[in-house]
Amino acid sequence: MALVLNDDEVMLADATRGLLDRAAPVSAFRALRDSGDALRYSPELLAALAENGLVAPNIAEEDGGVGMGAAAVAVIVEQAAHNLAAAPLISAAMAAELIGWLGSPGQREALLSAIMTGELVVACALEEAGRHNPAKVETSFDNKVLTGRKTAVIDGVGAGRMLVSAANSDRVGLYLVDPAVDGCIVEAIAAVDGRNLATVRLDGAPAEALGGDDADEAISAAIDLGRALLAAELLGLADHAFDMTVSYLKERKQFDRIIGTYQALQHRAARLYARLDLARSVVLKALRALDEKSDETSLLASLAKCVMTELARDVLVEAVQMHGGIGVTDEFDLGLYFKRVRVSGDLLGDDRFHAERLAQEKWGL
Amino acid sequence: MALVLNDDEVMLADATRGLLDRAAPVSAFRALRDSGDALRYSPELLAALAENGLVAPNIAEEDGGVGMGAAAVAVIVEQAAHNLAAAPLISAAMAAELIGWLGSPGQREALLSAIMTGELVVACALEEAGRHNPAKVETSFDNKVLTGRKTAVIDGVGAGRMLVSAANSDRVGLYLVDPAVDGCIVEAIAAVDGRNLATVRLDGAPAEALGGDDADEAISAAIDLGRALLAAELLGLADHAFDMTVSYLKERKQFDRIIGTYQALQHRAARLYARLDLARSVVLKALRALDEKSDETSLLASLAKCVMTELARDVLVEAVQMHGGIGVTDEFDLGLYFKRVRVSGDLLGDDRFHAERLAQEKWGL
Amino acid sequence: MSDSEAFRAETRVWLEANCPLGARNLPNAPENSVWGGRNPHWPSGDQKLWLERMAERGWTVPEWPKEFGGGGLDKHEAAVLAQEMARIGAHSPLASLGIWMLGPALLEFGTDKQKRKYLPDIAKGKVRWAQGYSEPGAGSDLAGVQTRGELVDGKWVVNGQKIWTTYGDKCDMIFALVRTEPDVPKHQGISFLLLDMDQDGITTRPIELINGDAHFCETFFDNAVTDQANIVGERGQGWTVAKFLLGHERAMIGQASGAGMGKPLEEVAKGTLGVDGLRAEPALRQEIVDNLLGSWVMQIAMERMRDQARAHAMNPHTPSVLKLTGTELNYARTELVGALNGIETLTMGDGDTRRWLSAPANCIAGGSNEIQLNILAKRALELPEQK
Amino acid sequence: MSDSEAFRAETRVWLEANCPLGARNLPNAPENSVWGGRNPHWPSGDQKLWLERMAERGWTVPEWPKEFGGGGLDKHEAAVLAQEMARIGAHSPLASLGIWMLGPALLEFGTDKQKRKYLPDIAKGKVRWAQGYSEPGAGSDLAGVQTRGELVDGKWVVNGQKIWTTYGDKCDMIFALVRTEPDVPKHQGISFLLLDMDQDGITTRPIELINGDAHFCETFFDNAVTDQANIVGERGQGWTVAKFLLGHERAMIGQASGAGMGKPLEEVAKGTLGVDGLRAEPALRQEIVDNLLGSWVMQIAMERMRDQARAHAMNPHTPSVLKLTGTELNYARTELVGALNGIETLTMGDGDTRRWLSAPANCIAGGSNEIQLNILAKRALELPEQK
Repeated sequence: MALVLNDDEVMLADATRGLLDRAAPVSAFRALRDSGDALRYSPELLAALAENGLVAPNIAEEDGGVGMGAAAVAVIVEQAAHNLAAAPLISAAMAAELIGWLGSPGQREALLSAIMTGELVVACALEEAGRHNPAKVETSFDNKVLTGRKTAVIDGVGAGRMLVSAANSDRVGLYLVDPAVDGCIVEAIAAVDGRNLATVRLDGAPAEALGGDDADEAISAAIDLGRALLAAELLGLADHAFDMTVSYLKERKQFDRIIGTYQALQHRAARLYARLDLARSVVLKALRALDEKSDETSLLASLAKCVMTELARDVLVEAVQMHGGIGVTDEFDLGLYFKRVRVSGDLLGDDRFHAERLAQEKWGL
Repeated sequence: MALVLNDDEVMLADATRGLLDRAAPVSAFRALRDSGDALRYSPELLAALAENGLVAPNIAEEDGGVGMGAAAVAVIVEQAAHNLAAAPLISAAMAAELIGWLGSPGQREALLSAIMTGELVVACALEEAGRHNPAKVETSFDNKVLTGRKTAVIDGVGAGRMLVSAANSDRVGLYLVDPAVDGCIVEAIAAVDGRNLATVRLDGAPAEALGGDDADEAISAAIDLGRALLAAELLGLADHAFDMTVSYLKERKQFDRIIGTYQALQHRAARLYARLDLARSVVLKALRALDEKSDETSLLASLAKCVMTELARDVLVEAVQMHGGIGVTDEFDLGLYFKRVRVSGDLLGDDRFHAERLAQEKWGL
Repeated sequence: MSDSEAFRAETRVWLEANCPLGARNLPNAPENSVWGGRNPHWPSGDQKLWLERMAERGWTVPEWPKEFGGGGLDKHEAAVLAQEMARIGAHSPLASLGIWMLGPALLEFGTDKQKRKYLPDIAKGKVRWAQGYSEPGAGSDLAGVQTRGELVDGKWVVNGQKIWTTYGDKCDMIFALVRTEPDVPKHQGISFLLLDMDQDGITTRPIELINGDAHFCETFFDNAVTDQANIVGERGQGWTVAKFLLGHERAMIGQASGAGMGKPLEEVAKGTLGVDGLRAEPALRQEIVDNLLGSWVMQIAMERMRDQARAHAMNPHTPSVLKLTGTELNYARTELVGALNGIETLTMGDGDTRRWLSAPANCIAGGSNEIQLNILAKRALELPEQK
Repeated sequence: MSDSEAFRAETRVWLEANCPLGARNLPNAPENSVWGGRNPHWPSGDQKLWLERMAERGWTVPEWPKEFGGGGLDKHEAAVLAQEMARIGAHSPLASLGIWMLGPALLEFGTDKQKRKYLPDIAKGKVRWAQGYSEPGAGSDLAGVQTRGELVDGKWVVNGQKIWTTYGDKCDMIFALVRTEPDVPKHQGISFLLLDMDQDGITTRPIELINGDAHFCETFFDNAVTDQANIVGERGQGWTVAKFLLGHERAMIGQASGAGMGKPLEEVAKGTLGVDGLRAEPALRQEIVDNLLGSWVMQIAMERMRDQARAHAMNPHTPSVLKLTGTELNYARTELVGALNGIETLTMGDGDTRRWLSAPANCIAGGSNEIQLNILAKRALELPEQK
């Protein structure tokens, strides 16, 4: 498909934006954060999104879903990022991908529609290293129980089910666990950005397999999807912070001049604009590749995550710098984006991780 | 010693500058380049410099020299860089270092005063890889003859003698060869910057040893000296190009405005000024370390070469860009500096080489 | 079989039969370019034949109307043709500022008479055109045109000087910005004139560049003349035509720089240091990886630009973005190639070294990168200017 | 034994005997700072004792004259003292804007009476001073002071608002820029006043920052008063004093940022990924190496600055260079530490994370880095300003 949003996607973006502007302004996220609520997302918002078909629209039609693709999910995630909307969207899409790929008819029926309606949050516990390293799977599945420790589990706190990658002999499988069982301890990581993130200790937790004992391909696909969605999230965050900054440059006066007239700031802003323009192509390219199941999908997802992590970081550093003192105060919203960009950037591999992956796998260096 | 030029050094710089402005303006270098002269430096200029004690002033007093240190040589080299003065100064200082360290009394007597008077040019043939790699010594010394190929030999064309590093069993020694002998073929590398640079093919060339068969330490010291001197050369080149650029910014008009009033250009120039200010400390620190025989000398020489290679490259790219079209024409002098900076930067290791050396040897990474 | 499939099949057959082997798989290097003109230089007989055959079909300019020497193809067919040419490694039959610059301007702003007179010769490579925009000392201030044109007895009489005229000494005609109305604000007094260079009133002097090339010239106008009819657009409206062309030029430089010349960087790295040697130099390797990342991004952005053009949804600022990014990436790439090749190739005789020395000019030409940043700040971000 | 050697020996003995173990080898962290003041908070009894003993000798401010509570040491002795303190890991006895900022200003511009009145209490840590420079909305335009001071019956009556008052809610007194001559050009109408904060006319409100700290305050002046004599320098000459202090502040921020806080970056790398783990991530490793290179350069530049100061050959622009470079390097370092530590430490409770979130403020405070670039362009390069 062309690297241009089609009419359906544009409509989806507008509809999502409309809903979120009503139901989830940034002030709602701030209030939730300040409340100290453990869930860190809003069940009401999740329900509202689900009602509009905006949760895991990648669930296939034969599973009762909307059957849209990664690009559609990304449109929603990108809009949610603008508002810092507190809803478990990425975890839902990744879980849907895994269950759709590996689940038995019974598992698909039990889980997918509940995800889609927002009744059930299923978190994906695929990481074991504080710094992303998908090769590390030391958690084991043996005698029908899981033993190990998972980390950086998105929306892990309060999740109804978890999908855990684990080694079974020398293969990696995916296992469904109910966090309420004995032997599964979920602890919140109090992430700076107010996101729901958890570690999971598995100490003989009973679990059932999803699919056979070789889930590598499905897990990789889910990670590719997650990376592309996080890239879309970062694009939304960076766009938002950049727009705030450009507006500020047009308003703020220093030394009796609108600071946007200072050419040094103009050129720095223009360079960010240029990078955002380029990055937008890359994110869309990765999403189209996912939906078309191109051979380069995984590398393109890495490219998107790589480019957006670095760019969003640079945009936010520049945004804070150009705002001056107000930019580092907590009461100003920019800091919320600054923190969110950091965590989204680190999840599923930062720019450094992906640059090296591409060096080896794309260019053979 | 303090990281401030002392009075003697300031006087030396002034005297050198005075001599060079009379005897070796940039136009003299340009004329020499255009003449296609194979030597690529001016014997008259060399004689004039020698007459003023400016060639290899690092030769010890007991060897009949001036007994000044690396810092003094660097002061001269830096001034020569401003004018692109065509004289074999770095090769002379490196050769003096090697001969002073390893030479027998007879060798010292035969060679050092001739270097100092400019009668004899001794080139150091220490490299074998097109991209700097001091570990590569495949040239062998066996049965009193040398066999192998050396490259990037500074002032190798027309040199009266050469100092060649070569493996003797499993050790590395230094050997003196007369390029006029059979079995020694010197070929010019037509380096873009008009510098005298050569490859040397050794095909059973008779040679005599300098010192024993373990010259590693002396060779390392000479390379450290060479790196620090090249850093000083790069500093002179970068300073000169930067000053040209700042002057141009104050003169040139575009859109009815002096372009130096454009804040984007001001900030870019200010950043270069800041980096030049910092780099000046680093170059001087390396030179002081050489003269004080500090334990960190070799690492500091790498730091100086690393910082100056990157900075001089950036200064010249910015200088050309800020000059616009005129900056890429051959008749304008800036291009001469652009090319010289490239070759000086690559000789004895560019920034990338030294950054990695420091990563491993300074920080253990 | 759809129309498109039929067109592809037919094109494939024709190309196989008509593209001589000597016009295939040639390195993308200056010595292999065919520029045509009144005194053409042919790199090879095969390339001459190839131009003649392509020109015959109008395929040197596939999307121009047939009546003006073009192929009359639609965008989709043109894309198929490009793909099929790439498939067999067919070299571009004709390099031409007439095709890239003047042609689009004439199609947009020219009179029917002008189109008939000039476009077919451009398409066939019979006349080689130069561009006369920049003037000495004017630099980025393109609209500060000082070259004067006066209408005397039905002819334009032109006096002044242009600079950076690409291959000015080898061209037959020149399109030039000339100040014809001296008394109005500077953007409103410029006309876009066409002049024959084969006259005493026009002389050229090559400028030697730091890369050793002398492709650019100074061009002097000393009572040069051209017929009153040889004006494109209205009198005093030349800046409109110029701006239109600058957009084209920008996108061209960006894309050309982005696509790069010579071997792909990763191949150079493997062929010089090798994978293990490169891993022993992580700082160099990282710069190479960053450059490859940037080039891949550029390539995807160009793909999107083509898709947007097809969907009539171009971001009008993308050409500036590509120009800025492509030229900077290209410079970095040429510098890295030099670092990989090592010091023995840092000579004027080395193609990679010459490419490195040519690269800075791309950051300056076609609207310097500072001008692109100004354009983005003003037009894309709508940041205010200081009063 | 030279005088210098004797001084070193004597100092070493005294420090060994008098620096309590609880004041040695403390991490360089906010919770270990002693700020003194009228209501002091003591991190430990040992640190209280340490301050008292150092203050007794005048060694909290070793180079100030003895008559004002200083140690009366010359530069060389002060350097020896610093080296000997570093040798045993002695913590700085007193953190104080009085020492760093107001003291130097009083020594340069104060009357003898002011020096006697204020300096000894600063040296002993008895009075804690705040700085009242910035105002809401003024940002970089420090001279755009709106806070007004009027002389009424022998007292200055001050009204207005300051912002970014470091620890404003914990300080006893404040030195503030106040507009006392409203009708002259902006740089000429400012006075430098000293006010007691323990009065109804002054209130403070902490500002919470993105790193969770609330060290900075807004400070409100509502008919706050101070004696007519509490002006430093002439009336209307406060900008001269302020500029003098800005130089100090700049160098301080640059050096503090350059020196960094927490564990050295290479140690963090070895302690987290380890050498092999880091080599498997060359892009991250390269950024770390670049940062280490930059820090080493900064360290050498600071050494040179000290040498230049001793030789009375300071480059007056170096403080701006260090401020600019040090704060940017520091930000990059804190970001890299976070990347190494991994996602589980990206919490407000983590010291490294808080340092990362504090780092952007250093690029803004003390004259933003843009202001430093403006200063370098104008003063070091003498580039013209647009008319």
